Amino acid sequence: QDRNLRIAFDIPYEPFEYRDENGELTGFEVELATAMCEELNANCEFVIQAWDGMIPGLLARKFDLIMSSMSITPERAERVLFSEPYYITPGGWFGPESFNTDVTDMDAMKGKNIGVQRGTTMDTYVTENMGGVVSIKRYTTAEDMVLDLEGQRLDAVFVDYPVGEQTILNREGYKEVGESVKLGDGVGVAMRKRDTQLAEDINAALRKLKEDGTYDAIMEKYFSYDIKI
Amino acid sequence: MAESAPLICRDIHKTFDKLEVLKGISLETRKGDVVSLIGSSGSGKSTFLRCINLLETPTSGDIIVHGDPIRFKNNRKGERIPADNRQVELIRARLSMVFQSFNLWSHMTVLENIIEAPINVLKIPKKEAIERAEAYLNKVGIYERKDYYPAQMSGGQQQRAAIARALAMEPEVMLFDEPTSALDPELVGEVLKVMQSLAEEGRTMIVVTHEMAFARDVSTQVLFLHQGVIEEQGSPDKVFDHPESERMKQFLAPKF
Amino acid sequence: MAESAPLICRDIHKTFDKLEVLKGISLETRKGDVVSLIGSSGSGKSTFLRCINLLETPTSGDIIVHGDPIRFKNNRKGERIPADNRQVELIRARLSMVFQSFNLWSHMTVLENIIEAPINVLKIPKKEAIERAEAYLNKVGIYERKDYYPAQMSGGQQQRAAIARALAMEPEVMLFDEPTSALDPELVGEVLKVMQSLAEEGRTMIVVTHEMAFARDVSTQVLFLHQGVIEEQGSPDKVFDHPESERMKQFLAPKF
Amino acid sequence: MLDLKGYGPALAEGAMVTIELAFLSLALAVTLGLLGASAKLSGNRVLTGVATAYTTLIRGVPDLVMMLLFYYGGQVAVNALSDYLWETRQIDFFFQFDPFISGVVTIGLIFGAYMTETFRGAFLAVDTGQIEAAKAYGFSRWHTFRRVMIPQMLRHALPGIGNNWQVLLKTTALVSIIGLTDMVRVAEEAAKAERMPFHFFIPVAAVYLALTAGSELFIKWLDKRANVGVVRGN
Amino acid sequence: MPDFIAEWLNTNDIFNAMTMMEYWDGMVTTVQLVFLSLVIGLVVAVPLAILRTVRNPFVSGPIWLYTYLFRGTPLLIQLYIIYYGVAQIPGIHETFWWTIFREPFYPALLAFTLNTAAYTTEIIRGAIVATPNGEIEAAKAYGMNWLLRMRRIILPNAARRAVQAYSNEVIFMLHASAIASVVTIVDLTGAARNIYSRFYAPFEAFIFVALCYMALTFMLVFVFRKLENHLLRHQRPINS
Ligand SMILES: Nc1ncnc2c1ncn2[C@@H]1O[C@H](COP(=O)(O)OP(=O)(O)OP(=O)(O)O)[C@@H](O)[C@H]1O
Ligand SMILES: Nc1ncnc2c1ncn2[C@@H]1O[C@H](COP(=O)(O)OP(=O)(O)OP(=O)(O)O)[C@@H](O)[C@H]1O
Ligand SMILES: NC(=[NH2+])NCCC[C@H](N)C(=O)O
Ligand SMILES: [Mg+2]
Ligand SMILES: [Mg+2]
Repeated sequence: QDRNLRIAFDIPYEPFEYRDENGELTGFEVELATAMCEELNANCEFVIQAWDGMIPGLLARKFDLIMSSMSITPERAERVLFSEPYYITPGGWFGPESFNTDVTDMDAMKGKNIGVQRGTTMDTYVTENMGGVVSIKRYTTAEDMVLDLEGQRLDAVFVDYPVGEQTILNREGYKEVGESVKLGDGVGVAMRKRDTQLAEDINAALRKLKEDGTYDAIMEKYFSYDIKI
Repeated sequence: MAESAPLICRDIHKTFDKLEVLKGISLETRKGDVVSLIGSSGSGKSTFLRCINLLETPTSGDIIVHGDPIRFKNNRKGERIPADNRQVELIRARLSMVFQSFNLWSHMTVLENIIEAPINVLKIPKKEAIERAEAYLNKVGIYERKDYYPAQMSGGQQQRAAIARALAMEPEVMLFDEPTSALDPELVGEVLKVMQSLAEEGRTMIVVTHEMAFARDVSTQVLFLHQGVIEEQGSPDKVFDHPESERMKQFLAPKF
Repeated sequence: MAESAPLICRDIHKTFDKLEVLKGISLETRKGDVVSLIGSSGSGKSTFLRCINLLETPTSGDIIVHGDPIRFKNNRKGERIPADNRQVELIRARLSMVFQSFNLWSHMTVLENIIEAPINVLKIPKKEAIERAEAYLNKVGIYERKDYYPAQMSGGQQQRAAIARALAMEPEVMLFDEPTSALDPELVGEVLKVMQSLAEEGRTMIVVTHEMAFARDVSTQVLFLHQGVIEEQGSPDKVFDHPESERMKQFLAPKF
Repeated sequence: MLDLKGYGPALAEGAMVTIELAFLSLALAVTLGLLGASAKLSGNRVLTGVATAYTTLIRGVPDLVMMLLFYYGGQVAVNALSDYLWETRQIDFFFQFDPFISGVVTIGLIFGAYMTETFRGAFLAVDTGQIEAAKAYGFSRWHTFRRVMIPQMLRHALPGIGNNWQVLLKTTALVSIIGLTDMVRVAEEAAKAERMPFHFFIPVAAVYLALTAGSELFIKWLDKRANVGVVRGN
Repeated sequence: MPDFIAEWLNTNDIFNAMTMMEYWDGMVTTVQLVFLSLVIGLVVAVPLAILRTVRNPFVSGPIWLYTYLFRGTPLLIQLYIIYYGVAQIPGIHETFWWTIFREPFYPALLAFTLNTAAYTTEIIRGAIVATPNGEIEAAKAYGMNWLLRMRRIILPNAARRAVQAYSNEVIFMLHASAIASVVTIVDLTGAARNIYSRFYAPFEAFIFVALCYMALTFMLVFVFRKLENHLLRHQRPINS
């Protein structure tokens, strides 16, 4: 059968979805999505959508699936339907070498500028746990945030671990500055509530990819550790 | 005689808001009449002229153009308005007005100004309209200015262009509102001469003027308005040399 | 006599670009003189008046105000300019100009217009300036309008306010540029009467005018300008009744 | 030479998007402006009310908020309507707010409101004498409108249209925020990827300057043409 | 329809005490940002406008260039360049300036101020140039020097002509301030974006800020109408 699917990504979110030097859309999730579409026998179109408009955009039917590292949380599950999770990573703390504060010590953290991507689970976590303490800077894209970390406007950022690892740690002078935190129950494909049939098909496809080695092959291209769930 | 009268006004009243500006003005013209309207500022001269071609609607009274009475009706608010716009447009085409401030259309050249209404209102072929326009431009002596824009000409030239525009409608009656008061003294003479020659051709004209010399020498009838009422009316000899009303005598007394 | 002459102009020339507008105008006034400048449009009357108070700089010639000659120098471009701005400001304060188009300051009330220069230029205390202003407002008959803004008054009232503003400087000489030509005929008389009364008080005035009646009846000296040259000069009787120049005769010939 | 790190073509494409967006929005804005001005001057109470509500609402809300509201909120509204129609009458009605169309419509709507005021002012600025002269020669209303009002109004409107256009051109930069890949968006991505903000924003600023300078010349030329026969005092 | 509204009011979780606080803080930030940039911009613009009318091209030229650059490019780009640009100035992190420009508020304030000052300069210049020549000549004819003419005649006269255009500029600035949210400032729009991404409710969040902005706009319009009435009283006909 011929299924048309529009899949949304928020870029850049290296290594999950970003543009390579040639401007091609690539990354772990992009490749996984491509494989999944093949499996589903669907015509897929990739749509770029800013993170803060993801769920509204899905509900507004601007696209049909979100495969942009969206962690499964109860609040989101009220609005959208998730597939089974296809990877899991924690949120990680990153900052300059000179940052020597314990991120769990609220007194020490007082007044620090902490960057998060607006509307992510990291945002929710920091807002809930450190709300009145640190000064939270919310960014539309993860890139903006890294730029401000470099520009020394931020003391530390809290971001999906692999993203921090690949965009911050690979630069001079930065390090992990705190224990990673598990947020959500892994990352799943998000779709509209009514698309239950689609969800079943996607689950089947993902399961297949995980079993036949396709998933692992893609994962190894981007990660040196296991994120499979 | 009434049959061929180019313009008859009967008991025209005009009220703005509460203010009664015209309190019953009547006027009957014969072909070739030159009527001078004189009177002090605010006496209602312009308003009367504007009523004649319906730029203002008279509150009451009749206007009859060549035997054709203008029809009025009341609108929902109870104001009197012309009953038939088409009729008004036709009547206006027969009563050409020359404005004090000329009101030439500033985005058109002199020639374009003159042919606009003949072509689009009288539906005369363009070629003929141009010929006619050129003839009248010659008559008022500004033929060589025909491709100028109004703003590129002096006041006197503009005034003459405005007269040519009115003439090109070959109207039954020409209305002039202070045709010389916006001109500098040098130019007044020129324009008055053009008007005198029109009078000599037997054109019917109604002229609001402050030029007593003109009123006396050229007109066949003089109306002196004061506070919306005709205070004195008749031949220039009578009005100027044997005025009856106190007002008129005062008006004629030297100012300085 | 030369000692107390309020204003002497000697051989004033003025050239705009290539065009020589004034070709050597001289004028000597005594206290109480009323000089009428007449002449056709473009003859250079306004330019001469503007040269006197240096709104235009004469290309050559001298201006002496109450024995005090204005100093000039050449700027880098070789144009003649006043040597001392301070002197020009002082001179201007002694020669009040009344403009044809009034040029009242539109953001000030009449009273504010009148006290502005006395307070800020002559450095008179505010209280005194107000008293003085009110006296002159009374004189020109618009005292009750003192708190109006210019735009709220008629042309004649504005003109009288402009005269009061000039008077309040208690200038040695008053310069008038066609003080009545922007007014409607009714108002001309009023303004001319105010000027006549100033003349009777013995004020020195230089008046560009088209009102021959005024020039003849009020002035002590008449200058007839034609194409930048004085064609006729002298007492009104001489100029009007026994003109020598052809031009002057033609100018006086009736227009219509 | 200026090295755009391979982003040259993308920037050029972005510039095209900017220009297309600007022209389409302008066309919409002028149309709305003429309609709005006519409505306001019509003397009809309903029309005047609608036009006034339109201009007041638009002028009260920032462009960015309008854009976000329209792009996301508008879609939600369409969806709600769509669902409602489907559930109650089985009518299948739906359309997508594409970012480009949203951009054009929002910018067009916003500037339509400003154009309304421009045109209204311009119509009012036409000297009543000019209109009276037309009446006095027996012109019909339509003829007066077409031959006298419009050409004279344009004169007064042109400077205002020019201003609005210049502002509109710069407002298009906001569409990058609703995810349209205009010039600014490309520069933004490039700047972040290469971590060189000046490097990409300055050329983009230069393009805007060139566009505004070019349009200024064009507007001057138009203005000159529209004002044939007008002698300006100084 | 009423059912729909009632239901929506009950089920909405977007308008609660906490979000209201966020909106309020956002509003305060917006007002501060706009107010400060306008005041500073105006203070800078008056002398610039006067100098811009000076005939010497070495004086007026640079000012022309400044207004041309800042009026010719989008504020968004100016904001980006200033916000990201200052962080790139080598060594700035060690200076006192960094304590200021580290906070996004100040780069934004700088960008807004430079922008509005450019527009205001041109507005005031236009008004100065439009002063009726006759009124200036009258001032000269009464012996006023340049400074006195500028202070007593030209500027007060120009102010009246500029209010209309300036009130528009103020409203534009209020609107333009919405882009502050792209550099992490939580102004009104920033608050709306935070809340909307938290509750996935674009409609409610944006309608609500739209209303807030509208209220601010109307307040400004009201204030300027009063001001205009006061300044333009000299044009009012006397009604007696
Ligand atoms: N549209 C109007 N609304 C209200 N009052 C008006 C209107 N037009 C004229 N008037 C009043 O009607 C009166 C007569 O005005 P009109 O213009 O007819 O006088 P006029 O005799 O032409 O004077 P002038 O010689 O000054 O032109 C004046 O008092 C004027 O204020
Ligand atoms: N600033 C100027 N630049 C060039 N030519 C000028 C300037 N001012 C006046 N002229 C010319 O100088 C001549 C004399 O002008 P002026 O205004 O003095 O005449 P006038 O006698 O006052 O005329 P009117 O009675 O029309 O006011 C005219 O030809 C005019 O065109
Ligand atoms: N493409 C992205 N920007 N993804 C952000 C995801 C962040 C986080 N995993 C979340 O679900 O909230
Ligand atoms: Mg009149
Ligand atoms: Mg003159």
